[in-house]
Amino acid sequence: MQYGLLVMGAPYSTVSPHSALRFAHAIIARGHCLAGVFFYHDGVHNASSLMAPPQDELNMCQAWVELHQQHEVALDVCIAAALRRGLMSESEAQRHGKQAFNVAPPFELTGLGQLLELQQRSDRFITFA
Amino acid sequence: MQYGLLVMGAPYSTVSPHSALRFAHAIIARGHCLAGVFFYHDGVHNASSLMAPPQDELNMCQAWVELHQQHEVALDVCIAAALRRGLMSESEAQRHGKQAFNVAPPFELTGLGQLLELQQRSDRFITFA
Amino acid sequence: MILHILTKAPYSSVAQQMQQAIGEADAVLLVEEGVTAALSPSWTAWKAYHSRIYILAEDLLARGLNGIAEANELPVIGMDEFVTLTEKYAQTVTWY
Amino acid sequence: MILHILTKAPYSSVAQQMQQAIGEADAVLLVEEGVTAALSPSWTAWKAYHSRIYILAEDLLARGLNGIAEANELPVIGMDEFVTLTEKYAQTVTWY
Amino acid sequence: MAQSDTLLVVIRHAPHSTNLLREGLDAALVAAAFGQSVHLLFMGQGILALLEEQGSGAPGQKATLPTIEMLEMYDIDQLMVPTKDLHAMHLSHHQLIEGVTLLAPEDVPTLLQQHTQILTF
Amino acid sequence: MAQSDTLLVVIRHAPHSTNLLREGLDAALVAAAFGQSVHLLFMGQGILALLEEQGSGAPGQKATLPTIEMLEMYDIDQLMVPTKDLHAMHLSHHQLIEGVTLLAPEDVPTLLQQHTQILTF
Repeated sequence: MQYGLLVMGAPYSTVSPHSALRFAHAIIARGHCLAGVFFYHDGVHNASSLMAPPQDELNMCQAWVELHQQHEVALDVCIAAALRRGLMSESEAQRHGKQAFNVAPPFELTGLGQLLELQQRSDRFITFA
Repeated sequence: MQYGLLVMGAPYSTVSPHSALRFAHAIIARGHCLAGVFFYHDGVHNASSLMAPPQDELNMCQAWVELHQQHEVALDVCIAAALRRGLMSESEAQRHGKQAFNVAPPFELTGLGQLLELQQRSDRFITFA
Repeated sequence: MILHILTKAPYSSVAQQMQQAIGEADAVLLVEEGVTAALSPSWTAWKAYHSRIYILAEDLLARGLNGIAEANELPVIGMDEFVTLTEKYAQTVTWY
Repeated sequence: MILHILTKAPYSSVAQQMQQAIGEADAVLLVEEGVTAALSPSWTAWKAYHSRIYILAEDLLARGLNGIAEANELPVIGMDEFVTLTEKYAQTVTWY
Repeated sequence: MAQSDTLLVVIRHAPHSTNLLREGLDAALVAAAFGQSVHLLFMGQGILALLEEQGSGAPGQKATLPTIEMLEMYDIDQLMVPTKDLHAMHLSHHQLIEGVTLLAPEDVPTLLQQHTQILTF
Repeated sequence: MAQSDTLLVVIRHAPHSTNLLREGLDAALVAAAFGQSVHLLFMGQGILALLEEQGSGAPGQKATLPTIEMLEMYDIDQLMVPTKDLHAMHLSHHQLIEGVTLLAPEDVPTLLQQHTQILTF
């Protein structure tokens, strides 16, 4: 079956990204396909390339990148929620006249349409918040 | 009297930074001194120079900077809480091998000792979370 | 003497924790979600802390609850009086 | 048929909202803070949704509540069975 | 009533507390803009979004009511509230904006069953 | 008992839910490292931090118990729990780590009054 996940909690603030990541690995291990993870609300912080947790804590951004590399899971981030909260890609940084960016591929800033599209093409759609 | 504030909520996620900012202006208008604002927990997101809210919403980072410029209020950010959540200054970015940074003066990354010091030297200490 | 600042709804577990901690000389200020207590005139805290419990006007207005607070004759104060409360009460504890 | 996923404590307003929304063929999975329901064998949901309510083992263990869940003979399931539940129930609703 | 391509958005958070209300309404509006049929269920503190007399919040905070009033332009005309939640908040029907449908307790699970796509905020 | 320079840290959040518990304990440890006397009050779900049998969470999540056990090394030996909260959680004293002091309902306001410095997490 095809799964889609919605993540709405920030790492190091809530535990929901941890739950989502464990669940992602469990469905893939079962042989299902994880079509994509959409990050919305405070979940956009998962995409921050600047996070630097202590050595003995998981780097959640890196963990999502590895999930993408191993299983080709799309990592879409709501652009409106992200910009508000200080998350930007290189092209958005240029557009907003900022000197830096903290969202890089495989994370993609995208509209809410992608969330609805993911939900519609997934057989199972699960929210972690 | 001398006031100190502790802010533990992120802008655009909770309303507590808005409450803190209004209160800050109210105590200054009354003639009190606001010694400093300490940002801890999700409050560290207030310091993000990359936030780009829509035109009709307040840029909270900018609002704190203006408070500092007008009234010399120290803006201290807990470094451990910040690094975890993807907030770094230029020097921390160098130390962690990151290509970008999103915390700039007048915000200062500092230890929790500053929080306790602020609480001890303030006649009134109020938490917004 | 402590000023307790409640930011959550009156029937939340946070509000219950606060109510356990309120001393006889303490005061209570309802802000943010706490102002929804205006909808519950039967909330025990109204009676228990009578004459030392307040609602923040700005947060009431934002939520459209000012008319209800007025009808229920609740003690609404402005941001300026919030400052006055912090002058009077040396300690504050925020319940969030 | 819906799988309701509760992430908050059993006596929270969130849990009450969930309980209003549960249909006769639905199931309930307790995760994160929801697993603290293991401490409350008298929680009405245990009886109301008997044989279709589950607790996630990993989250119980993290909080040191696995012994209590075992003593109360509660239906503990692993991450793998969480996946099975989502296979069986086409819809999920997360209460957070 | 088959509603297989109708999205149900459940709003449970109040205006001016978290951003979840606004972000939930945004999801509803975008779905409608994409041509999807959208129903809204307001529970608990979420009902406060339907109060007729809301103002804006602190300086720079957007008011919610204009967004609620925009829903109709996007053909989102099913705004539902469980009667039980309304009473628990000590509110009555006439304090809400027009066009809100009240749900009896048994209608809430039924509503959820009727939708194959649900988002909770 | 004058405790004018003693910090009271109130912990109300459970392990593995938000980071508030960890960041509250960090504040307590730093205060103690700076030579300040620190008392801890655990309320509501915060009491779960004192359970004897906690594990670690999902991969990469730190366990809380080692931090709790570190408190004593920093001379933080006043760990207090309201009896009412303990019972509300259906827990008993012997399920908690050693050295926890139970507070009667009337002792909770008194405890707060005795401290001029309070932080709630």
